[in-house]
Amino acid sequence: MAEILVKNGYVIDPAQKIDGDVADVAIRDDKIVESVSSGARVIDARGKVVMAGALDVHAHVAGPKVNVGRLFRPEDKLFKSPEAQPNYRVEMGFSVPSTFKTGYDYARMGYAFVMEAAMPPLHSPHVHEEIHDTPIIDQAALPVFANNWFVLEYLKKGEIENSAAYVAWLIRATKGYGIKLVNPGGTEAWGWGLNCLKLDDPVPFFDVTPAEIITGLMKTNEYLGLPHSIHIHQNSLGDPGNYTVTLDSLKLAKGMKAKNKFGRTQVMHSTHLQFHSYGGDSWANFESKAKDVMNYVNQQKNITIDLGCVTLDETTTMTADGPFEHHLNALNHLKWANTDVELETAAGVVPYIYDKDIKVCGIQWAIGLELGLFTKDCMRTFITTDHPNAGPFFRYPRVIKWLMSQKAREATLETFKHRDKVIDATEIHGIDRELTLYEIAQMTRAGPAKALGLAGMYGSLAPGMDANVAVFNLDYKKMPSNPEKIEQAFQRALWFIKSGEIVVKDGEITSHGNKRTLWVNAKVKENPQVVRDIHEKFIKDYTVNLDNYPVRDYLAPNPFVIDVDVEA
Amino acid sequence: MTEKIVLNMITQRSIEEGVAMEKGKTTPEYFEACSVVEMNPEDMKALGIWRNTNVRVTSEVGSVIVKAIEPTQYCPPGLAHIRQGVWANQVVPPRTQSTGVPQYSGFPVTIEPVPSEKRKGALELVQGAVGLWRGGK
Amino acid sequence: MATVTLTPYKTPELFLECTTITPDAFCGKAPQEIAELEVREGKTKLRMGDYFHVEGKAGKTPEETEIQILGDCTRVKYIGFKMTGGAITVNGNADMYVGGWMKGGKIHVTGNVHSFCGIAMEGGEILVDGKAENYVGCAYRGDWRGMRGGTIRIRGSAGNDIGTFMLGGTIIIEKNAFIHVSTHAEGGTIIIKGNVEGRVGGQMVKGDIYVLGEVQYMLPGFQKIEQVEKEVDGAKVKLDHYIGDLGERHPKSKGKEIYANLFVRAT
Amino acid sequence: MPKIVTDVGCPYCGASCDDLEILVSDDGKKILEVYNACAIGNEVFHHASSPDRLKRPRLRQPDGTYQEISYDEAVDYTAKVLLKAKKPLIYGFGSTNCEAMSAVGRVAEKSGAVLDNCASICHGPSFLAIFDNGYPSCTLGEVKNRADVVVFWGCNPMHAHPRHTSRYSIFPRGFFTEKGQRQRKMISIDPRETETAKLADIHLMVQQGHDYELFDAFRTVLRGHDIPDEVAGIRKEAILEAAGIMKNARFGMIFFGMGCTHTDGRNHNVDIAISLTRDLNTVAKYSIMAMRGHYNIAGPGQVWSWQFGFPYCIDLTKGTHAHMNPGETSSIDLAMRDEVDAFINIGTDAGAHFPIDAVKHLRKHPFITIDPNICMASEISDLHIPVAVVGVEEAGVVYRMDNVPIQFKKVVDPPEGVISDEQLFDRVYLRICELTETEPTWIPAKGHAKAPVTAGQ
Repeated sequence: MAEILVKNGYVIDPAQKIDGDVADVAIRDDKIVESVSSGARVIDARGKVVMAGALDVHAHVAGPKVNVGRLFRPEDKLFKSPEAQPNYRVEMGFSVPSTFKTGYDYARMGYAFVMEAAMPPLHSPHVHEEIHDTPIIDQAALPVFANNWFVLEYLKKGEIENSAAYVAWLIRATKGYGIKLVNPGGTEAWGWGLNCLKLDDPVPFFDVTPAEIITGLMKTNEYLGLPHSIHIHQNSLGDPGNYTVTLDSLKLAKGMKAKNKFGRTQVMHSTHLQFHSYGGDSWANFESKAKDVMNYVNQQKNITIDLGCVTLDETTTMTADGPFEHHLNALNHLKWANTDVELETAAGVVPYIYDKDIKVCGIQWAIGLELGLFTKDCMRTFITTDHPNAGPFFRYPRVIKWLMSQKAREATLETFKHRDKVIDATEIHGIDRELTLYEIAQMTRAGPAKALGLAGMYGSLAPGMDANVAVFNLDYKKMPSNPEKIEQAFQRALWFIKSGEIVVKDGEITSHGNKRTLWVNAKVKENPQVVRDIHEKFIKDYTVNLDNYPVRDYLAPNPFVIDVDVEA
Repeated sequence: MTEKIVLNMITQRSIEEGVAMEKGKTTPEYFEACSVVEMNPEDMKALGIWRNTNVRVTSEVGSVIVKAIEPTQYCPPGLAHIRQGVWANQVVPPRTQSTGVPQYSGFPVTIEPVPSEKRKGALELVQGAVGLWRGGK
Repeated sequence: MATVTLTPYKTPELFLECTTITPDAFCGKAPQEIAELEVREGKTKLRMGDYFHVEGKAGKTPEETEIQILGDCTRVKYIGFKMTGGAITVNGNADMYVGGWMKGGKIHVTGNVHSFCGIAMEGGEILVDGKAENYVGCAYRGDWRGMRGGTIRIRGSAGNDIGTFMLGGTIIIEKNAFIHVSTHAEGGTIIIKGNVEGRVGGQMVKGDIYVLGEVQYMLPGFQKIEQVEKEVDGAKVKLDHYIGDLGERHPKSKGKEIYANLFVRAT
Repeated sequence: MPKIVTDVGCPYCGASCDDLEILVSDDGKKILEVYNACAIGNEVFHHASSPDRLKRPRLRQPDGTYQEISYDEAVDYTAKVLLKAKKPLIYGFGSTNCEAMSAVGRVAEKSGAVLDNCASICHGPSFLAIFDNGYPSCTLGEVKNRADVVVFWGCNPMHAHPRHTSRYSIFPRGFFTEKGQRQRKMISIDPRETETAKLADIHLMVQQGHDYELFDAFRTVLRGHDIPDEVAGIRKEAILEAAGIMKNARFGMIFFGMGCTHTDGRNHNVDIAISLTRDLNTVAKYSIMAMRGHYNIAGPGQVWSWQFGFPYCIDLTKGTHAHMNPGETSSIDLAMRDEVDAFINIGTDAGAHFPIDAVKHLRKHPFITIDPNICMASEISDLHIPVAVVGVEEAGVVYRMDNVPIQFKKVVDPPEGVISDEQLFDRVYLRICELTETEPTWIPAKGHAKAPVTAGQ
C-alpha cells in the first residue's frame, strides 16, 4: 500500500468549487482518499498550485496519419529533438513527436488523459500499437463515422436503430471511445476528388446531406447513451466565411437532450472551433467571427467546444478532412500526403508554417484566443491546439499564458509584421479579460472530464478520484508579473503523480507509470440486419477479412473498459 | 561471331525465383531459377550462341557464370536480365548514388560465351566470397 | 588572424564525427582546451587530441580564427559544421558534410570531398580542388529549404543531386556532373563547366543553370527560346536559353509565369 | 480429424493476403494443405513444416563448422557483440512481425546500434521521395472499389505480387466497379514486356533508366505544353494517348516498383511520379502506391517512425537522439565504407540480396543471422539463431503495402523450444541490461492483459 500526502498546496479544483484553499491531497495506491497514515510520503507543496491531472479532449497523437507526419518529415527532427533523459527512450520530433516524447511531454505538463481525436477503424490496430508505446498517459481514441458507408446508408433511410447497432459494433471492434465526425460527407466525396462545403450538399452517390449525417449520429449517440457526445469537426474547415456553416451545424443540436448515465450534459462537442470561426470571403478580407460564434455557444448550453489555438509555430497539419489538406497544399505547395481509407474515411497531411509575419496567421492566432476569452462558461470551453494542426500540444502552457495575461497577448501582437491589420480584423487588442487559474482548471480539468463522461475518475481531487495530481511552481496569492513564468510553470510540473505513482519530479520523468487504454463496450440487442450487412460488405467491398478486423485484446493490454448497455 | 557483347543489365524479381527461394536457397530449384541470364535472341545471335549456353557476365565489380536463356518475358535487344538473387549479386555494383540502394538495374555488363565452364552453386559463390567454402557437401 | 593547426596522427577504425572542427568551437580556446573537445567514433566519445596534434593559437572570435589541417581527413565527417566565420583548410581529402549548415567563413579542401558537401548552406565559401561525390549543396532529407546562400566551387567533377531544393547561392562544378542538377530548385545558380548526363532542372520552379559542356539527355520539360551571350564565371559564352521545367508549377508575376532558366553552350 | 484454420495471413509478399485457409493435422503440428495462396505463399507454409528445421542456435567454430549452442548462450553472445562494437548494424525485418520490430527498437537504442530494414535496398528511395514530396495514396480497397485507370510503372505484380491483380487492382469487382476488369483501363510502363505488361491496354516500353524523362513528358503534356517527338524511347503520340487516358479517369491509380527505385535517379523517379500524381489530382482523383515487397516490410517503417521518427537507416549511436541520412546511415553505404563493426541480419537474407562486395565488407566483423531457415546469410555467419516463422508459428501485426495493419494468426506451434523474434530481442535486451548494470525500462508489455474493469459509475 503506497501512500502519498501532497501537503499545504493552493488547491484549485473547480469540480469541488475549491479555489486556492490551502489544503492537503491524500493518495492511497491509485486513488485520492480522505486521509492517509503518518507513514505516507510527504510532498511539500507549500506556496505552490495543486491541480488534478489534466485531460486533453482532442489531439492527434497516435495512428496512421500521425505516423505519416512523423515518417515524411525528417526535417521536423533535425536539430529539433531534445537530448533524451538517461535511461529513458529517445525523444524525437518537434511538431509530431515520437510516442515516447508524446507521453513524456504530456506528463511533464501534468496531463493524465489524452483523447486521440480520429481513429480510422480499418487502422485501429495501428492506433492501439502506438497507444501501447506511449508511456504514462491514459488514452482513448474516437473512431471516425461521418463518411462510413454503413452509416451513410442507414442515415439516408433514417434508420437510427441500425445505425446504433453498427456504431456500437464498430466502437467495440476498434476498442474506441465514441463517435467522431470529420467533414461529414465531404470526405466520402473526396473519394472522387470532391467535397461537401455546405450542410445541404448531397454526398455523391449516397444522396444524404451533412446535416442529415450530423443529426443522425447525434441521435445515434444519445440512443446508445455513450459517455461522450458526438465530437464534430465541421464542414468547410479553414475557409473564409465558414462561420455561417459552423453556426448552422451548432444549431442542429437545438432541443436535443443528453441521455446517459455519465453526467455528461452536452449533445455535441464542436472541436477546434478556431478553424471554423472565419469571416470574410477571401484571404484578403479574412476576419474573426469568434464573437458571433461564441455568442451562440454561450447561449446554447448543450454544446461544448475546444479552441484549436494557433501557436505560431512551424507545424504539421493532419486531418481526416482529406479535401481540406489538398486545398491547403495548393496554397503552400509543400509536400502532401493523403490516405483514403476504403469504406470509411480519408486523411491528409501537409506541413504548415504559422508565420507571425503573415496577416492571416496572426488573425488565426487571435481567433483561437478570442474564443477562450469570449466564453461565459469555462466548463464548456476547452484548451486545445488541435495538436499538431494549429500548433504542437506542448504549447498549451503558452496558450494558457496568453489567456491569462493581456500583457503577453500584446507583447506577441507587437512582434507581428501586420499588427495593425490583425487588430483591424479581430477584437483581440481590446480584450482585457485575463482568465484565472480556476478558469484554466475548468478548461483543462473539470470541463473536459465532464464532457467525456469521465468526471467520476478524472479532473478533480475529490476522494475517490484517480490519483492524478500535479503541482506547479506558481504562487496563487502572488501570481508572477512576468507572464513567461506562467508558461514555464505549466510546461514542467514540479511534481506529477499519475495513478498514484510519481512520474515527474522537477519537470523530469521519473517513471513510466501505469498507463491505461479506455474503451467503451457498447452493447445493443442483436440486430440481424446489421450483422448481415457487415458480413456482406466485408466479403464484397473490404480487402481485409472480417475475422482479422477487430482489434485483438492483447494489443490493448491495459484496458479500462466502460460498459454501456442499451435496454431493448 | 563476336566474342563479347555489351548489354544493359537489370536484376528483378520473378515468380520462378520467388517459389524457389521459399523452397530454400540451397535447392536445385533455386539454382535453376536464378543462375540464368535472359537476353533477346538477336543478342544471342550476335554473340553466336544458342539458348542454354553458359556465359560469363562481367560488370565493373566482378563476374559470374550463368546460363543464357530466352526471356520468359520479352526483353528488347540491348537489355539483359538476371533474376534477383545470388548470381545477380555477383555483378551488381554496390554504388548507391548516396541513396542506400545499390545499382541493381541499369549497369553495363560484358557477356561472353563460356560453353565449357560450369555454373557455381549459391553456397559456393557466397561462402567462397568470404573464404568459408569447403567444397561440395 | 590566428591559426590553429591540427595534425592527424591516427586513422580511425570507423569514421570520426568532428562537429567541433570549426572556428566557432575553437575560438577563445588554448590548444589544450581544443584537444579536449569531443569527437565521436560510433558510440564512443573521444577527445580531439586522441586523433590530432593541436598547435598554434585560436583567435578571440570565429572570424579571427583559421584552422589548418595538415593531413588527410578521408575518414573525418562534419568539418566546418554550422560555422559562421573564419577559415578552415584541409590539406588532403575530407569525408561527408564538409561545410554542412554553414553560415559564413571559408573552407578550402585541397583533395576530394565525399557527399553532402555544403548541405543546407546559408553563407560563406567552400572550395574543393578535387572532386565531390553526390548531393553537393543539397537540402537535408525532407526539407524544402536547401542551400540558401554562399558559394561552393568544386574544381573537379561531381555526382548526382547537385543543388537539390536550392533557394539561393552559387554552385560551380568545373568538370562534369552526373545527373540531377537543381532538382526542385526555387532559386540560386549552378554552373557546370563540363558535361552532364541528364535530368538537368527537373521539377525546377525558379533559378538558373549554366552548362558549358553538353547535356546528353535534355528533359522534355525544357524548351529553347533564344540564343544569348553571357558572361559565365568570368568568360563570355554563347548560350542556348531554355525555360522549364514546363511540367512543374511556376509562380506568376504580373500575370506572367516565371520559369527556371537553363543555359547550354550553343553548338 | 484435421482442422481448417481460416482467415490466415500469408507471410510472403506485400499484398499480405489474409484469406488463406490452412488444413492442419490432428495434433495441430503439421500443415497438410494450403488453400487460396499463390504458388509462392503455398511454398512458405510447406517449407515451414519441413522436417529439417533447425531447433537450436549454431555457433561457428574455429575450424569453420557449426556447433549447436543453447538460446541462453546465443543471447549472451549477441548482447556482447552489440556492446563491444563501436557501431553495430541491425538489418532486415522484411519477414517478421511488428512486435519484434518494437522489441528491437529497445535493443538498438540501448546498445547504440544502427537500425535498418530491407527498404534500404528496395523501396528506400520511395521514402526519400516521400520525404521530399509527400505521398497521396489510399488503401487497396479504394482501388478495388473505385479505380477505373490503373498504371503499373516499373513493377510486375504478376510475378512479384501474384494475387495483387486479382484481389485489388485489375480483376476484382468493387462497389463502384461492378464490371471488374472491363471497367478499368490499364497502362504498363516497363522496359520489358512482362506478364503484367501483357495484360495491359497500353504498354509503353520505356528505355531502361529513362523513366524520369517520361514522367516529365507526362507532366509537361498535362500542363498543355509540347514535347519532343520521342521521349525515353516512346513516341509522342503514344505519350499523348496514355496521358489522355490518365486524365480522363474518375479514380486513377499509379503503382510503382523496383523498376523505379533500383536504377539511375532512384528516389527522383518516384519523386516525379508523386508530382505527376499531384498534378493529376487537379483533373481527377489520383493515388499512388509503392509495391512493397514483403508482407510486413511496411511494418518497420511504421513502428520505427512512431518510436524514432524515421522509417529506416536510423543511427542510434549517439544515445541521446536518432540520426538518419540514407547515403550515410544506410546499410550498403555503411558496409562499403567499412563504417560498421558488427552485423546482425534478421528476417531477411543479406547474404543473397546484398551485392557480394558489401557482404565481404560486413564479414570482416562479427556476423549474426536470426532466421528460421538456412539461407545464404546463415551459412556465412558466426552465429545463426533459428526462430519461429511469423504468420505460421507466431501471430502478430503486420502492415500491408498500403500501410493497413493486419493481425496475422498463428497456425501451428514452432518446433519445440524455438522462440520468437520478439522473445529473442527481449532476452537480448535484458542481457544487455545485466551486462551494463542498468535497469530495464519497459512500458507495460503486450500480452499481459488484465481482466477488464468497469468504470464505477
